[in-house]
Amino acid sequence: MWLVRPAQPGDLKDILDIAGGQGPRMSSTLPKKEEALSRKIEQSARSFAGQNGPDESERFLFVLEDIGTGTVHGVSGIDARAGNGQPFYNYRKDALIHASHELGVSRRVEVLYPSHALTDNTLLCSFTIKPELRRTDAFELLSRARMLFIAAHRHLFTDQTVVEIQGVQTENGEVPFWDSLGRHFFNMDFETADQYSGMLSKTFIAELMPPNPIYVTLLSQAAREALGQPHEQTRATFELLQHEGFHSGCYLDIFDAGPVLEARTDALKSVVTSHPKTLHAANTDDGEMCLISGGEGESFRCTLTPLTESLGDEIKVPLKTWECLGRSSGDDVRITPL
Amino acid sequence: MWLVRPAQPGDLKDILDIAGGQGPRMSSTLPKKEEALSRKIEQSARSFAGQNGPDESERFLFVLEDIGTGTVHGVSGIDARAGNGQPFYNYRKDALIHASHELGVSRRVEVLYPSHALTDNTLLCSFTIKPELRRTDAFELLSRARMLFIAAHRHLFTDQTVVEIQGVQTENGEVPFWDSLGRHFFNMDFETADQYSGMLSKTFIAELMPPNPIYVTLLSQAAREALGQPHEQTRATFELLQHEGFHSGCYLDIFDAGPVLEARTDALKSVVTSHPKTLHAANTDDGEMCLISGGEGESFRCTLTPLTESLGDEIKVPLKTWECLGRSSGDDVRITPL
Amino acid sequence: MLLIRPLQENDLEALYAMAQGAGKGLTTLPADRELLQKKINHTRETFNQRCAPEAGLYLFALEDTELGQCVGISGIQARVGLDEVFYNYRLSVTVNASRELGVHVRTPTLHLSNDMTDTTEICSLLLSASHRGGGTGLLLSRCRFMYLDDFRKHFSEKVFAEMRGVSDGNGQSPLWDALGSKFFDMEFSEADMLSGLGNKSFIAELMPKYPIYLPMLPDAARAVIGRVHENTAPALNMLQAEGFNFNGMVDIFDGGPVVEAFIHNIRTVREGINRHVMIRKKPLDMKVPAEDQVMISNRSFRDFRITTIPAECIGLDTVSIPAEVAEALEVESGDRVRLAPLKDTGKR
Amino acid sequence: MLLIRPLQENDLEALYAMAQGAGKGLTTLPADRELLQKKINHTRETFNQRCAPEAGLYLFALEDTELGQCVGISGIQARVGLDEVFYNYRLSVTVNASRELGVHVRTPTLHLSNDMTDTTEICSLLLSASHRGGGTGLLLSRCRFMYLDDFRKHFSEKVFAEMRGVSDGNGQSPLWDALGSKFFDMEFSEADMLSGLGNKSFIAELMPKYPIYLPMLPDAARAVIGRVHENTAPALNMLQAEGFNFNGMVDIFDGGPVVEAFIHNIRTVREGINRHVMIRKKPLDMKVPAEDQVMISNRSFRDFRITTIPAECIGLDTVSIPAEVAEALEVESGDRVRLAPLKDTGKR
Repeated sequence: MWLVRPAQPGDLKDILDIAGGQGPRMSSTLPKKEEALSRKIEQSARSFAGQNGPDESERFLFVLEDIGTGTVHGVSGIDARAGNGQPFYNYRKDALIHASHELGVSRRVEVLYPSHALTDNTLLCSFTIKPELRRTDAFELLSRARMLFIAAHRHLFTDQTVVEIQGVQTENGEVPFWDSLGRHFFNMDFETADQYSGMLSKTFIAELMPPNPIYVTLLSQAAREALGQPHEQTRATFELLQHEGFHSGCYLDIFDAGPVLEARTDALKSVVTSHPKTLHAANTDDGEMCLISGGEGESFRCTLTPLTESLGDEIKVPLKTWECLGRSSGDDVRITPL
Repeated sequence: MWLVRPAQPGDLKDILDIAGGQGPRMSSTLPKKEEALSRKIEQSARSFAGQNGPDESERFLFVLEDIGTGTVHGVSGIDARAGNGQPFYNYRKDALIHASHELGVSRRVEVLYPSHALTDNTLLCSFTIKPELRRTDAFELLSRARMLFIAAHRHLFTDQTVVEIQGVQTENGEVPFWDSLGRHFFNMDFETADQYSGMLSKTFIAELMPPNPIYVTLLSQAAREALGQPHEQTRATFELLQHEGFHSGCYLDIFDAGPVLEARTDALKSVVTSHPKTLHAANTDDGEMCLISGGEGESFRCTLTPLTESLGDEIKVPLKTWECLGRSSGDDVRITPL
Repeated sequence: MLLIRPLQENDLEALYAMAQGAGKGLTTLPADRELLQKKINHTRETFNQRCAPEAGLYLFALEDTELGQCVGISGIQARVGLDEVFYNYRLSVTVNASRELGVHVRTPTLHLSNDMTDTTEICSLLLSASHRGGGTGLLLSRCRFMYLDDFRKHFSEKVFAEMRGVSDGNGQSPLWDALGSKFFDMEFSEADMLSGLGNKSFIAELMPKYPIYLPMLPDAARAVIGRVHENTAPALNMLQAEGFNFNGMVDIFDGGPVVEAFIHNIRTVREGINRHVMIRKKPLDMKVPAEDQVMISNRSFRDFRITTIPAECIGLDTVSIPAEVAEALEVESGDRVRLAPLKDTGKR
Repeated sequence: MLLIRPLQENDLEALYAMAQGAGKGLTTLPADRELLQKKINHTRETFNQRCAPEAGLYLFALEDTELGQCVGISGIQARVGLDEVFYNYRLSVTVNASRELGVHVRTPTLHLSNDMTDTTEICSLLLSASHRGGGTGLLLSRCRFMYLDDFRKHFSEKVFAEMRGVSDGNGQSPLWDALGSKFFDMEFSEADMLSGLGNKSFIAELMPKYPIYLPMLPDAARAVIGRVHENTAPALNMLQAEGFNFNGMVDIFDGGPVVEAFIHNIRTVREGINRHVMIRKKPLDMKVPAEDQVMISNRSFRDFRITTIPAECIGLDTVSIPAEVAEALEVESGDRVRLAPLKDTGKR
């Protein structure tokens, strides 16, 4: 049985194992270094406990646990404020019309503007799962548990939620957008820049990023084709998030030009459909499979359950679901269909 | 009784009278010169008749007629494509975060980017009404008749509809935003620039507008305060459009920094609520006052009517409404509550 | 005798023939009679002081007095960018560095610039193929510096020249292919011609306004920025010898460099000397090598004349010239003339 | 005797005292012992050739040999912008024109620029109040040009100096108030100090990157762009007399101008002459007016020395100097020295 719960110091080794098995892109929000990861778990623990420092923003890290074995099979996160007090960098793709009335020509000129407009929006991040679990219900549980957490702690989050999707990278690790733009200015390979981005303050981006807008037409063809395109391995994530109500707008990742998805927090499918219900016992294991969550802050839990009966504000689910959530009869829970 | 119908060559004098009685801002889409206005009415007539030239975009001009006297009391318009084949200029207000990690400072720096992003969106324009009719039903009729026209000819228009609202101007005609920015580059007063904008190709804007983004903090205080603020005389229009579903986003007029309102065309209140109905006769004049429109292209008419009865897809309205619309029993009409 | 004098009405046909022979490179003198006539009119108004000095166009003809025909032309535009907007790219450097990461990157960057506005340009040099060699090109080019020197108040302190950039045999420019063509829906030759005709509003309309980072352009384009066309290399060498230096500006279309100099630093100006005319009776061998020739000017604003004479004519206070030279220069015994070496003497 | 020599370890206290007396204007020499010690160390490494020539900092002390104490300092930074990013504003012009409307507007515009990167800067001039006047300031400043001349390969072709901009008695800068303060959450003096300490990443982080159109700034701010502080006017005059010109760059904080010159065009360099040393026995009146003094350098990279002697010492091939001058310069009879006038002779 799968459980999503707040990450704990004891998860460090499991998470490192998972992070190490992933492509480079994940590193930008989930450090691969033990010390950095350890600090991140501690900050998450403070966030769940509501004990953040005065200048420290809330950053939540969840793990997917197989409660049979007690091992962790995936990680996901929420930053309450993208940028965490520093600018959150994106490119904003816009177009100018260059037209000459006299010559009768008109041309659409696409421009990438450096933008911090998404700074301070709630950011879904750090999603990492063991490859064999892609396209399973556990995958959906790990991702959407965050939406249920947001629904239950709506006051901690902003009206707009965003998520960065990994952009195009070839099989031999080349990132066409980076090779055509960032490489010239950062003088390092994509993986290095991406790691710095996860580990360091954003000062180096302010220092190294080209300060002026970029004309798309001057990018390489491969880079142009990669603008706003998700990496094919993120297809499942991409579709799941679209189903949640996220859509890709005009914002792109500054390193790989992957799309930044946006949604109104209150319009997220899991938030809209997960009204609080009172928990009751079911006698059978039958019923439609649902996501169910309960508990606040550090006692937040989310799992998959058959929903035996739902009547008004009351629901009946099997007892093992109670145990998994650590809830008992009469407690408030949230439930949303898979 | 009030009727909104396509403008005709014979309306020229009445329209000139109305346009002459208005503040300068109106001139940018409704010329005050007889010849320019005459050309505009002709283009509108071609648009209503579906006889546009190959490179000519559709521009519709409506008039508000008192059918008792046959005189025109107001004008409103729709450009099917903002810019009409040329760039449609706006400023896009965005913010950059200038932050120094080491110094522990962070500052939100607002920037106005030249933008053509709204080019080719459907544009509501040229709204002008005799002052004594403000805040009457005729005012609402003249404005919203356009939405009914859009509903009845949806294929002619784009998915996004925008409208420019006049910005802040002092009683003695000064425009703080212009004085702080545009004046330095265009070397002319606001009224002159505004008139050129209505009369000439947009080449002069490409030639004279400052080519780089503008830092808001360097504008005068009065100009900063005027950003995105509607002129107080446009309050009624502003509220009516907000009620229709328009909202102000990040786009501003390049001359006076008035807000540009945006809406999804399919979400406009008049479009959503005005399903086609079959026309039948009512015996009484009783009923809720509604907007009703009928006819296509050049025979489009819109007026106010009591709605005596509405049953399924059929409605009953008084005969004088039929006459006003030029419709008869069994014809399709659209109706929407005031 | 080869004589420099202001361009005249009757030079039109000779000018047209030269423009035809020059091909497409020379956009300021297109083979178009109407346009050339306009240039002549403008020049006549300038020399006759019927237009503001700043608006002046000073075109000089090189006349072969034996043929009685104009065989070359060169010019000075008193100020650029008054009527229209004058564009260049400024080749600049953007430095991004992070001490924390030990990264320090310099990115050459092109910034759209109007900074040459209001500056004097030397332009429109064209010499018939039949008269090339033997220092004639030097005379045609350097006569302008003697004029600039004598009438400095009509010109800016600095003067500049735009040098033709690199293009291949078919007139294709690598910079245009990589940059201009992405923004202008036309051929290089068309853009160049439109721009040469003074119709520059299309540049304001179509040109990218934000800086261009050079690493984003292909090697072939980067390689030609600030480089001259091989046919223009001699002209560049000549100007460099006069003290002109690349000023960091390049042509927006083909990347050709702009070179500039303060008038007071130009070699011909620095080495100029004044003498009184003496008409000599003694016979003189006019046919000396270019090294031994000096330019002699009559210092007249309206009826400016320059020719070359052997340096041996120069005395302590006077210069003794044959009667026919005095006649050609429209000077008499006792008039003050100005002299400067035709070729670089190597003294700097 | 007043002697120029490389800065030494034991100059720290004298340097500190001078920096304290100079107040806040001189950001490259703050009154901070630790920092000054670093500068001395860097200088020692430079003269002893233990660092790359491009990374060199050449600080010269003016020693009053009677006091046995350093009473002034001046310097050369071999290249700027290698460690950190070097920022200026380039004062440029944006021209917008519409022929259709007959409008032609020139807008002065500030562009953030790193174009001085990799150029040699003359800097850090500081003279004790007790020793001002009588040409001592000239010696302290111009000694650098003799060094640049002799060791050109270590420096860039052009050298520049940043001139202090306008500020009022309280150290308030009109440009900072109108521009910098809108972007930096600090006082001018703090920003200036941070920048002087070489900590420039805050500039990359906080500085506006897009051009600033000057008409949007108040008159008081526009008026000081490219202008020097009144206390700096004499220094500017001196550099202009040497052939330095405003190059269009200004300080990003206070708008003070940058002046530059090609080394080969600097007056002291142009007028320099070489002579062989002869030790004179004849008595010599060393106290002549500044007009009649010449600088004499020993041309040593490591142990560079300059002092002044009367011009009358100069012979055709030799210069005859008193034994104590030779000793101070560490030269012997027959050694080659270089000489240049201390004051502008008016010949240009």
